[in-house]
Amino acid sequence: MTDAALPFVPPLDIWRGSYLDEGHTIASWLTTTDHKRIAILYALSITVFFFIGGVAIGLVRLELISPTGLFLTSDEYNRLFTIHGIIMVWFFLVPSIPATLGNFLLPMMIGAPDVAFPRLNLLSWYLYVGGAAFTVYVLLSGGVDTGWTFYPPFSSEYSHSNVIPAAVGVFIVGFSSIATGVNFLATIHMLRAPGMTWLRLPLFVWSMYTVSVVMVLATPVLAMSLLLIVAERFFGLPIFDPSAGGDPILFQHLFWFYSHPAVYIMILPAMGVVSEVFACFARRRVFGYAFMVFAMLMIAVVGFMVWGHHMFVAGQSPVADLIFSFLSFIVAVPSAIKVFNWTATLYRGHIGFEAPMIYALGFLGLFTIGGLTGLFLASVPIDIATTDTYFVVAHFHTIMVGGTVSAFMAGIHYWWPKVTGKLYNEFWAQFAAITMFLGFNVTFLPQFVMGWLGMPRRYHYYPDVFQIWHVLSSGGALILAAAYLMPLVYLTWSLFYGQDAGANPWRSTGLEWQTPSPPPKTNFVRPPRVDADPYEYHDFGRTEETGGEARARPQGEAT
Amino acid sequence: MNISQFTTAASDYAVKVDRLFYLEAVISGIVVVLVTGLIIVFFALYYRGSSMPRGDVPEHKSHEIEIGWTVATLFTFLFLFWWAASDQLTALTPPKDALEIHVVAKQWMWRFQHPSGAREIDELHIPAHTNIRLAMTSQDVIHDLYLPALRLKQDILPDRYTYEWFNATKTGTFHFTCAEFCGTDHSIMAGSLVIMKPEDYARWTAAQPQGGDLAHQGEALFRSFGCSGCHTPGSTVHAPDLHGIYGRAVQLADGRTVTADEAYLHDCIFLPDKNRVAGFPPLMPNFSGSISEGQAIALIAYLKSLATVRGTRTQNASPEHTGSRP
Amino acid sequence: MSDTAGALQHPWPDLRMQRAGVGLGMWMFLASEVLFFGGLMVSYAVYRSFNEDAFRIAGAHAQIVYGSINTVILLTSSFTMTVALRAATANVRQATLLFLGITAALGIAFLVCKGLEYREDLKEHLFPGPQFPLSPPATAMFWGFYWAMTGIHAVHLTAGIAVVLVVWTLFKRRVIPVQGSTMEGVAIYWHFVDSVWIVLFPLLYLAGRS
Amino acid sequence: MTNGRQDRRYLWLGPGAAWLILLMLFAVSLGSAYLPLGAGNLAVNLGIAAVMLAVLAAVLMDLRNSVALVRIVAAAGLFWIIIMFALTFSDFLTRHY
Repeated sequence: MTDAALPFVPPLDIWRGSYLDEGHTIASWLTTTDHKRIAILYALSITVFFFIGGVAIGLVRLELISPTGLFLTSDEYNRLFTIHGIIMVWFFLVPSIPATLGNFLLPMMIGAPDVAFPRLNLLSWYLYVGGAAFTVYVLLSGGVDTGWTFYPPFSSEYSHSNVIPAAVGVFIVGFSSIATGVNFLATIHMLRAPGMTWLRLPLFVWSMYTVSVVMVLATPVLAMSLLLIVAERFFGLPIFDPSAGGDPILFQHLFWFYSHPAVYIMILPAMGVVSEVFACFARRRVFGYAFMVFAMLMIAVVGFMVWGHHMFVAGQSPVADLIFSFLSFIVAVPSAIKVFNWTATLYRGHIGFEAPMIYALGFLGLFTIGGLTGLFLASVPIDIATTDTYFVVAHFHTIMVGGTVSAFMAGIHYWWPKVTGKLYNEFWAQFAAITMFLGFNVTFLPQFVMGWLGMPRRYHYYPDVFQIWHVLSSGGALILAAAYLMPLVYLTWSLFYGQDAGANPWRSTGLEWQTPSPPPKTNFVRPPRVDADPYEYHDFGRTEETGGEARARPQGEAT
Repeated sequence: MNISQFTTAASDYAVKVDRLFYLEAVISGIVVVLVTGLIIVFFALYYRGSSMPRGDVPEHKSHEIEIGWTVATLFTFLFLFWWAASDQLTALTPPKDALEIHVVAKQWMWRFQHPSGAREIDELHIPAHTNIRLAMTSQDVIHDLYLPALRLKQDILPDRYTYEWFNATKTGTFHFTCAEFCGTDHSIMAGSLVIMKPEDYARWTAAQPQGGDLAHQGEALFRSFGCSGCHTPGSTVHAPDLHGIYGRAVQLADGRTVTADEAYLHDCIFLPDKNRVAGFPPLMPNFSGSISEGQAIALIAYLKSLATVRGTRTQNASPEHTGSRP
Repeated sequence: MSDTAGALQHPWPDLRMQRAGVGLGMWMFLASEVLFFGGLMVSYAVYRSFNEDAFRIAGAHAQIVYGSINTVILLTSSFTMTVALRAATANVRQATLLFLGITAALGIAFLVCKGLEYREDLKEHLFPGPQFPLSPPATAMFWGFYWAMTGIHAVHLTAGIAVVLVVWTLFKRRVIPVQGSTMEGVAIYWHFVDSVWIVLFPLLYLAGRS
Repeated sequence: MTNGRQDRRYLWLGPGAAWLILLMLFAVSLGSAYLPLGAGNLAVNLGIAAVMLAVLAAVLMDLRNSVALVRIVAAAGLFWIIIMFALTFSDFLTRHY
């Protein structure tokens, strides 16, 4: 990393301090409308929720070491996996990348001073943290035992737990998603810098665009389905009550109309992040940019048409099974294309082994495994055999958690110098990245096996023939826990003792790197102007081929 | 417990599912090897500082590559869909001559009723090489009867019938369990599936305490609940005659025509106003709460026996009752 | 001129774009709302298609008079809201305040009317429960939808009235200029609440009239 | 404001016409509901409601003068609700096969 290769050195005379210097009181943080600070508020709060959800599943995995349980009653066990599901899905995975990296980077990547509606942005954080904290309080004080799916009539009539307040909390958090989605869409449409045409948008911005569409159009249906559960449970309105002619399966349709696209809410941003990382660390233009954009749009739209594959055994009609099975195979095509494109991006690159790249490769591996097992589950006969077993558990964890968290970590490490202005310890970061990939596979590959063998999910007690697989999986969870804790330590350490990063330590071409680190409040000192496509890493290095190092051409000029 | 209680493929259908599973596993394996291999090769050749030449890939070439693997992927997936769908479709229609066993699930136990009248709890005996059809309903929340050895799973809903059918080919004792989360003791709502040779099954049936077969139990209930007071041809109350009702098309008051299957008859007992028959006043009392699911099964079995034994004769005896009036 | 300068918010470069942006954002929110009510509509449609008769019987008990009055009130309020928006865009302050006030008053009139109607409904025990007078059972489902749909609509309308009153006060005290982007968002939202009612009215009040 | 009067008329003329049309359509809808058309009642009522929505959106919400983007957003809501109805009913209408 030589200074000569830096495309831009920020002139010190116009340096007016970063967004971090805009106020040091807690009040200045809680009333901020700066998208960068709101991103940090989100990052801190989702970290807290992540670890609460993590402790819950840690206890579950510990309990599952023995087929007859160690220390929990069945009711406690059911509450614990519900806590884990609700927190991880709605309070961690859904907001994870969009609300933190998206909030921080989206305006910078398109050359805007802020998101379109800064106050709405702050409101959305308050909705999120209020709703989530309320729900977590409910989950920890009395608990909910319905699983995160809230299926009636169990949730509406039979459960003796705090279904109503939990549903209300999730409902509120939903509006935070919608607000973020609307904000991002308006920002991308209205506030792009001069020259930032649609086909010059970095893929991360495209991923934020598509994910916002999904958030805005899917989340309200979840809100409605939860509202109807509350209407039935609290007011006694017989909406899903079979004895009045209601149909519990209708709830499942509404619920999955949101909850399947929710998987894409989690994975689309991850795709955006790794596209940036692959391009930067392979010093190469993303292979098939236009196809990548098109694939994401396809996923966002067709992703709405596949929800019924969660219901092959639910009592849905066989005709609908076929339709949803077909559409599920179709939606897998763009995902496969993306995997091939990322791989091809490496071709003829100058590949580096920095931590973000290792995390991104981890994403690629887990996404491939998760995606391929998705094909199994799209096939009706295999789905009938494996749904509601650990095969499904392993499938969706690999793709939603393995994929999203790996990409989230890749993004955090990649943009850490930009956000904080500091460099972390590379060795520990690489070590944590490799540990995380191994931990994931040790945790979930045994679950694939035992699921196919016939181990049902949400089981407190289980037939002892599966014990070996559960023990293996719990061991993997331990490795995974260590891999999650490590970044917490070395990233915090870097805040105090890390080297200064400089504006663009990775010599990236992205617009967000053409401004000081950490960026000033208005993101850029002068309004930026864009005059190049994204990822022009290679072209300007062609003359230096024998020298090995390529020089990049920044996407725009700004300070 | 032995793992073979789960993994044995105990029917031809199960063998087919396994075959599809392994086919997809092989295809997935190829993809994983391909992607991993390419990544390793690219890393080996193009790590930063290596001396490989690195020209541009021409635009048209990269387009051809894109289109190539898009189409290849699409066709692979369509092939898999075709395979999976044809497996599903051949397994769809239950055979007409199936031995029908009724299943009632409730928190947290299973009850089975054989056509012979034999009842069991958390244990299901069935003959091998026989078409078996399970007609299932729940008394409370959604359950799911999961038969791992048969690779079958089906949710069981309250106030509705769902079905599973199979033809087991292997004898032995296998595991079955609940696969849809149903509350506190969900994980111990399990039992044994005993697949026997047909002659053993006959012997087992004969050894069960005899309470008359289901249809006869149903006939007794039909009288004791007072159904016969209205639903017999000579009754003064204007109610549909039920002879030959099962499997017939019924004209409803709101203009719809439905087939009188289990689900319909079940609704007629518990939700009499939901599907009122054309030409009859809404007089039928609501029996939900006073008739259990188990009793309903017996009643329906009785009505079905009317259909097969006396159906034609009744229709001939009262020709004005055919058509819109069952 | 200085009046409108205060209307420009960070991070917008000019007022025209800001107004377009607020309108766009509001339309996106409405697309979201469409799906929100869509969940309710699809449930209603599914059940109605299987319980034609019951919905007819149950629908005959809806208070058509109150429903009709309310429809007229809401349609009128949409008209006054549009006039208020046009007045605001043309910077005719008095007319803006007047028509915005009328709009809020009509909204409140709707809620009062709705309250009276609810009282009648409750008097007839039309809230599903042990005393519910109608049969077959699916009639209770129709009334479940009645309460859920009108209730959620009323919440939306209440929010609308609250926003209109706040905006009216801000205009009155000249905290924000009428010509800014605020009216754009408020008006679109108000019309949406009206649109929802236009769909609910035939589903709830006109079922079972013939 | 030199020709203020014309301005004022512009404020209410278009919306006023739309308002009258809406009231008229509402009256037709209400009246038709009492005709014994069977299943046709619902179709007529919903058809009129659709026309009312169109008038409201085009004139009162000024969709006819808005940029393409806003129309696309409005259409997106509609498109997605069609997905929802179509695929949900793909289950419910084929339960008996």
